[in-house]
Amino acid sequence: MNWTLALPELVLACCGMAILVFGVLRKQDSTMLATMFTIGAFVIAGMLVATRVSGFGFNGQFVSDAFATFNKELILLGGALALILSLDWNRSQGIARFEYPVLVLFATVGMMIMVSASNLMTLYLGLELQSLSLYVLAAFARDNLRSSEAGLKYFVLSGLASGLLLYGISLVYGFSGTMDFQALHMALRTPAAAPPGLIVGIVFVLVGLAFKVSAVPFHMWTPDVYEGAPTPVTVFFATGPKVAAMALLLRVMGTSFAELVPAWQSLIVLMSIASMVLGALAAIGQRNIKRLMAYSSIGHMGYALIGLAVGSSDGVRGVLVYMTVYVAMTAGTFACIMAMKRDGRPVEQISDLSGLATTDPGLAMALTVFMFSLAGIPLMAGFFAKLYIFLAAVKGGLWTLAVIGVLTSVVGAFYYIRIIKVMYFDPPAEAFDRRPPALSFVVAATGLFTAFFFLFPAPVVDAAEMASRVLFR
Amino acid sequence: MVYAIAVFAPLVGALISGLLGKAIGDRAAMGASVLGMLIAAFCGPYAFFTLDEPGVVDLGTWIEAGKFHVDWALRYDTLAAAMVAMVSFVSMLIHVYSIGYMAHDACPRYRFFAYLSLFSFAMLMLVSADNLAQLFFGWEGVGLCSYLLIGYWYDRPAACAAAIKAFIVNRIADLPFAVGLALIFLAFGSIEFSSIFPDVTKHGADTYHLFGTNFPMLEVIGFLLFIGAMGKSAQLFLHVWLPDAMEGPTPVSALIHAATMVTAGVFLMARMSPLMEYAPYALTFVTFIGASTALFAATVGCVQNDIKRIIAYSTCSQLGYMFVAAGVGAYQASIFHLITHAFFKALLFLGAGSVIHAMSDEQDIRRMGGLARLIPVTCLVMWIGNLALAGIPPFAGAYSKDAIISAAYLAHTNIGSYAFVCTVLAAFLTAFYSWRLLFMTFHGTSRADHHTLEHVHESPLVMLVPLLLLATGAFFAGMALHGWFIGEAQADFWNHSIFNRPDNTIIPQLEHVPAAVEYAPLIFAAAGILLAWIMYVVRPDLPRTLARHNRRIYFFLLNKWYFDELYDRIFVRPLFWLARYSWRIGDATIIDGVPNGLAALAAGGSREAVKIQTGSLAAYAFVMLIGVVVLVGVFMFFR
Amino acid sequence: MTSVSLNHYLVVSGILLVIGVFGIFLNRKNVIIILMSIELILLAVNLNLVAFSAALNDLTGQVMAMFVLTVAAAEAAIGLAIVLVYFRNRGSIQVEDVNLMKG
Amino acid sequence: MIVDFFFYLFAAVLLISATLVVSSRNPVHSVLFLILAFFNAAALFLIAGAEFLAMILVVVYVGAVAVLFLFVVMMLDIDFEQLRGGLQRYAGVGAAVGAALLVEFAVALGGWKLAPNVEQILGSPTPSDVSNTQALGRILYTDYLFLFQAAGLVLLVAMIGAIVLTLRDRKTSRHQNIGMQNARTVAETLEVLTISLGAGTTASGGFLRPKQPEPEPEEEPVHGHH
Amino acid sequence: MNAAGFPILSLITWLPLIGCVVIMAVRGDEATVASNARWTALWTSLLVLALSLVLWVKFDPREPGFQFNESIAWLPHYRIGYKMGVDGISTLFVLLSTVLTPICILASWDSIQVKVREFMLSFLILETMMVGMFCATDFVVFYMFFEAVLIPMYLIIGVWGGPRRVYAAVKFFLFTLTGSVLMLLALIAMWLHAGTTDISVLMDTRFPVHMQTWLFFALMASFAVKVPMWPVHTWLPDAHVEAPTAGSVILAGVLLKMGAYGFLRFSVPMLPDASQTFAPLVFTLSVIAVVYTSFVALAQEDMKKLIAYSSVAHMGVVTIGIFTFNEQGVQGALFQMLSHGIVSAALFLIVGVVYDRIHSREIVRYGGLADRMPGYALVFMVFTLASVGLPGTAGFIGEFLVIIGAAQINFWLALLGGLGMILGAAYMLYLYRRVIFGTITHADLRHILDLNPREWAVFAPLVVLTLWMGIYPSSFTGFFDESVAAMVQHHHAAVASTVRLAQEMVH
Repeated sequence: MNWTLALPELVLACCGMAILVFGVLRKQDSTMLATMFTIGAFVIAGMLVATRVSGFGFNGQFVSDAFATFNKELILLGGALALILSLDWNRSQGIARFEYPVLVLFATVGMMIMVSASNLMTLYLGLELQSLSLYVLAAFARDNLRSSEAGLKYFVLSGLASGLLLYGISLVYGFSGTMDFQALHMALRTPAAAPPGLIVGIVFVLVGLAFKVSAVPFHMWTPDVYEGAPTPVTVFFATGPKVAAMALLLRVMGTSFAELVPAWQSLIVLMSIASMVLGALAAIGQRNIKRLMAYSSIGHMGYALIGLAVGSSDGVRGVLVYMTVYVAMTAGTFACIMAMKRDGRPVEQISDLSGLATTDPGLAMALTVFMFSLAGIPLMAGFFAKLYIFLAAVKGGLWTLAVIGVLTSVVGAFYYIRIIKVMYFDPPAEAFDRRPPALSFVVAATGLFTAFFFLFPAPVVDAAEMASRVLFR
Repeated sequence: MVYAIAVFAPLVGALISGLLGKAIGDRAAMGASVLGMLIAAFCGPYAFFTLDEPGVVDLGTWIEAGKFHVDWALRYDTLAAAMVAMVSFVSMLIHVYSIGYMAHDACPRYRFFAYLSLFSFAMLMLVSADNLAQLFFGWEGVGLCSYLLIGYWYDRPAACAAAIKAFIVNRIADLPFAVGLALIFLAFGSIEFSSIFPDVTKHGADTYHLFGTNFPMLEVIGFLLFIGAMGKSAQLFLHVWLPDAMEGPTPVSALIHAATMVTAGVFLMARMSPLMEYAPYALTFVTFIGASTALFAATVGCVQNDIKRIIAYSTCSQLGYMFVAAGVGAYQASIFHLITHAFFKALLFLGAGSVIHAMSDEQDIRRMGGLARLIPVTCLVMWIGNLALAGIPPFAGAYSKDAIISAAYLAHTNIGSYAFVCTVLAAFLTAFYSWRLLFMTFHGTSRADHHTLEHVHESPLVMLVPLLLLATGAFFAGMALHGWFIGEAQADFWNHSIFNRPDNTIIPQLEHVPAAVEYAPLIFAAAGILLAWIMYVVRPDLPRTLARHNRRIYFFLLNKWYFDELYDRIFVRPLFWLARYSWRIGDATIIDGVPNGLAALAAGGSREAVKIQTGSLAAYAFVMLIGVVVLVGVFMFFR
Repeated sequence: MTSVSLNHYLVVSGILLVIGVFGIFLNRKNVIIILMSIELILLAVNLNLVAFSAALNDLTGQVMAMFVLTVAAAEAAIGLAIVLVYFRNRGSIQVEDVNLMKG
Repeated sequence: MIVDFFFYLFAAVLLISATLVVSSRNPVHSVLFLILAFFNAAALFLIAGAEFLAMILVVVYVGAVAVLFLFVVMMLDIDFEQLRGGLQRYAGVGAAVGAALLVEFAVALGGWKLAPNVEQILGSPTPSDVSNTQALGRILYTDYLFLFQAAGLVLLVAMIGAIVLTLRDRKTSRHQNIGMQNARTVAETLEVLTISLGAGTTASGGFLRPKQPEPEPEEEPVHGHH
Repeated sequence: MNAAGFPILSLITWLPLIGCVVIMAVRGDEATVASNARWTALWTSLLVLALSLVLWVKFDPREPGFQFNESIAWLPHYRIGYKMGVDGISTLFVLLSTVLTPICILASWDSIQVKVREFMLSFLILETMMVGMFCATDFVVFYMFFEAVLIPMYLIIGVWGGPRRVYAAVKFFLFTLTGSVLMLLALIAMWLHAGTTDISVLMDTRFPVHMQTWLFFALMASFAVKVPMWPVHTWLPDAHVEAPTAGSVILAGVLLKMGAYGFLRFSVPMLPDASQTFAPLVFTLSVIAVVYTSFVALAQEDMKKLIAYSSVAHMGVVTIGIFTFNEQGVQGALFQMLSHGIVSAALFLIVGVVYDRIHSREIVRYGGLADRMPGYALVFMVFTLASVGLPGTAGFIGEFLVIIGAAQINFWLALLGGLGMILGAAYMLYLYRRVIFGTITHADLRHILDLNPREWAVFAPLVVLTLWMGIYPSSFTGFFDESVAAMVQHHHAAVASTVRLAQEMVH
């Protein structure tokens, strides 16, 4: 029982509790310090993650491997970015409380447990740890009706989804006799023998996870929650949990059910197509930029799902690269959105960006980079993300998906360039408030990454390659 | 090289006067241009008279694409040299004349002279070309210059329209010409004369698939080349630009009609004689078109009232003659007529210009009359010109025209007979309208108003000298040259620059035609003159009566057989209509409709897609449930 | 287990699940009912797990059921807290009122 | 047989009460039916041999969760009369979908049989020599230690969440915020109006300015600098 | 290492970005920034031009393959490298891009008054993308540049364009994007099949015939939009009309060439069988393009739109030439591309001149300009004639060679493809007449000024090039003679081997 495999999670959880105690005991407002400590904890955890060796721990309930490492680093990165962005925002919106970083921290722990899960139980507990934190975070601006409505919606639908997931887990358990991924993999060596009950169970598990990655038709919560939740929380929603859920999906499908690829492939294909199409279409009419980003994320998850649908380590590699790039550009985009403030009040309409190129060229340029990247225009990182996905799809012979993918990306490009149009072509509106340096930092960092990814794609791709070899063996 | 200087001197003149004209002033520009032409006019004939062996002046590579190779090269053989000599000489005279004629023009004149010199250069390039591409260069070059010159008075809408018309009608003919070139390349692997001509017999049996059957390759090429020639030489169906081209200043008309441009087609036929000789059907077609044009243009010429238009139609008609000659294989005769025609047609136009000049830009002969006493020199040269035109011996036209009519007779084919009849009738009409013009302009009583008459004066010397020189040419050219061009010495003279099939002995036979045939043109011409004398001198009221009684025919002729109207109805208007509809309906509605429709579809899809996003929790849950049911169903039943 | 086979349990839990799911999206009353529906769903799951555990002669299912119970309790707590917050802001917990954001 | 009877009894009561949970008009009744459902479920657990879970269900659920529900329902002070009954518009479609789901379940779950070679892959085979509770206890703190701790974290988060969402400082307690005091400027606190004589009052309809809507009670002492 | 002794292609490609950095670095008030941006952009582009002339001098025309090769490992796992190189086909396009960029910058000296810095940045970035695209010898690198061109162009049209610029910019963007994403799929498929994206390797890879078919259509989707071929041409008039002058110039001068270049670089050599099979389709579309768009051009009331439609017609000639698969046709197509790059660019500049003065592109707003602007009329005439394809100008050579090439395929192809000669003359002279000839009817035209020295500086090189290309074209065809010969030979060999294979299968 090699418990040191889970050292990052343990350390992080302990840090979380320590910060909690610190926050409770300190008389003054300790948000700032708590946030700093949390980021520090993330850094430590990140370093610990990097040093972990591969192996199974806790009776095979927990696994540490390259895949987990990759995703954990990504999750920690997303969490850290979200926290950095939250600082000034929360203070200015009057929701700065030390519980915020703590909840983010515990959610991160949950996500890390998710990606390291090697057992349906671990999966479930990690998922719930993450979800419960997210419920609270979504409703964190508790005096804000939108925020609380977002929390409520997320809670109810997520509850339903985890109910379905659990039901699926129970069926899988019942029909196979185990909850262990490796054991499931062994048991399902002969796909034809899989009883229908097990199949239904898999579908339910899939549904539960698809909800988390907001794949159509389980995406319904996404726009409302993105819009309603406080923006730093939306950033967090859009980064870490997406990565974790996608990783989990990959892990489950790539180990336990790896032999059943032909069986579940069509489901993923369906969801992927539906996500891409809906993500492309529904965003066109949006006026609220956060909502638009929600639909955009639905579409992007559709692309990422293509990689899963391929059902090979190529696909997994594509997904991992995609998620990495996605985290960077989404965080960057939201950082730009958070800069949209007038008189301390956040504005969220796309039309508020009008003429940004005149009033704030730097921000406009950064947002342009992100938009082109989200649209998948070359030289931007987003192009490479799509490239690897389509590479896998073509290699796997999923032509329909590939063609629909590229066509929806054109439709998607329409609304991304509409934002650029608003910024560059429309007459300037009133300038935004001066942005805090932390925000500029995040924008610059993610912007540079997105714009110049093309120079050095190899490290990320190689890491993804290594991580992807774990699955679909 | 004298020869090269003759070709390029006008270009230098054109560039100096055109590009630097504004800087160095009108007079200097004019001087440069005329000087260039003078040099050319000296070198051109000099090169012609000192020519002994044909050869090529290679100036460098032009186009190179794989096997396709074209050089900038000047070919000098008798045909080219004769043309160079004629073009440079006549053109020089026109330049000199223009100094006087354009003296009162409001626009800066350097532009005019630049165009004029450029025109000459293009024509010289055309005739001295060593390959078809360079010929095409000159070919298009004269087209361009005619466009520029016809539209010289750009503020006149009619001039602009005429210019465009000239260019486009030419272009319509040039396209088949270009395709013909392409086919020559396809067949011969080259478009250089020196490579084509020796190989013609080798490709006699080649066929080309077209319209579902196989045609002899050479025939197809011959037809295509001739269509090109038709456009440039204003033959029937493609002649419509020529009369309108009168919108340009008169020296331009002289240049277009005498030395350059319209003769290019005839020259092409002569130049391509080695090939045309093996395309008998194409030649038949050439004869047919030539003969028809000769007659057609003559009929129209009879009723026109614009002095320049009459002469223009006569050009058209005379070109028909030349094509008849080419069509029956007497290329030598056609070139001979080309040269003599150059003299008397230039003379006629410049003379007409002198008249117009004297009449303060009046061009309608119905408002002239009795000018003989006021401008005697002009009257004299016009008489000479018309005598030459009508083919009255010993004037130049007589020799060449008779040769053509005889050649048509000697062809002894159906089409030859047709051509013979047409040309003889045309000779009659030619004489008629020529003297109609003379009588109405110079004789009888004046019908002009006093104001104009008061200003009538003889042209300045700078205009008269060229007239007199040309008159000399129109008088003597036939006599002087016919020995070389079509007489016994012709074989040596041409020195294989014109090719006749071994079985084609039409030129040697010219000396031996029946007397009836030999005198027919003269008799008919005399009859024409007589008729004109009766109608316009003896009984001046007759024409009006005739016109009134035969209204339909009169208007038919006056309106040039309604060609313009017809073309307008069946080509121009439908095409413009098509253009508008292609744009409004085709592009803006149908083709653009697809992407716009898709965009609308996407927008509509977007509206529909967000409709399920009602904000209601229950709906969200319901959608999820449906998703579950569907996925389970898909998984269970389609796995 | 005697004559009460696993299938009996599965049928009961299946129906319970469907009732729970329907409770979520068919009722127009208040949000708390939805929370209770979620509890019903989790109950159905637990029933399943326990039944499978018995059938397989394996304790894993029961351990899992315990965790599910734990999480369900936690969810109930947070859910109620959120409902409370929502009620404070909106003054109502009618399901149909929860539609501020849409489109 | 007796087991059969009780199974059917409890199952029937469970399903009926579950139905009533979602359909009864009064939420208080719903909660009570929920409690009933839990009891019956606990009984079913017992029949399946899961004694410990059955006890937990009763103690934790009935004792804590359900009561919490009841508590909140009561606390929210809802006007029950206003609560609309009935079903959503798409009840019919919903029923069809539900039926489809049930059919799918029936098809899928009908043919359960023990997976082959299941003995080798069972995670924690039920020991035959100890009681259910003891068996669970043995493995819960050993084999499942990690998950047990994770479950603890879940509960911790739930606690934090509940507190962070609902706990409010009492209005009466006013902390001093030195930073805010220092940051206050005159412009933020004082509004200087230049009003010509009588103009302001007549424009606002009388002597007094029109009644401003009561400002939201300031619950959060920390507000951003505008 | 390459003939220049240093990585010249990369330098040419990326140097403009250094100019960008310089421009970005300048701080100050608006006027300073604007003036600095203009000068920096001009000097940068001139420097790039000078460097590219080195290419012109050092290029060895006898060598048909790629020269000045550079290669850096980029994604070694996928055997994608940053590979640059030029052959006879691409060298001149690099030069075309580097020549047109300074001209464009000069042309927008005064006409761009807002956001000058951003404009110059866009242009320099655009130059990088264009040059990079023509230099790339790796398909992925090519694709990236190919599509990235969209970004600066979208902004140029959208920010500095006319009243309907948004519609035009978005249309431009989406049309071209739709095409190129399909190419992306084809690229990936080729990549997987060949195991590499090196263009020279791909050229020697034989793709199965059935695969070629759809690869061909996928590639065509992209290139046809860029060219643009009928009926996917409608973005072009809109984009041209709304784009600022310099934008139109680059659009017509270089961007349209990218599609035809793609056909030459990818479709024809890599998919010989499919190209052969579908050549009639391309011919049909091209002939329709030539005839139809010429007609549409005839009906235009907007100068830029007219020239835009004429571009479509001219590019139709190009596509005919490419698919004749003989040296005359392909060389003609290449030459036509180059000449069209110069001539149509110049024509847009011509329109820009009067637009800057009168702010209208309506043809009816003009007339009689010859009177006041003789220099302008002269320059306009030169380019009108070149556009019409008059011998002695650049426009003739290409069209003539294509006709010669086409005649080797089919009589009607040559004849109908050559119809542009007639119709082109019609619409161009009609335009010229309405704008330049006639009498001045609009009062404001009476005081219109002739070309100023800066404008002369813009037009002079173009006039020289136009005439040079017309009179001594072999100095240009010499560059691609060998490459085209090799390509044609390669194509015929490939098709022949397929036929042989098929026959062997039958027997």
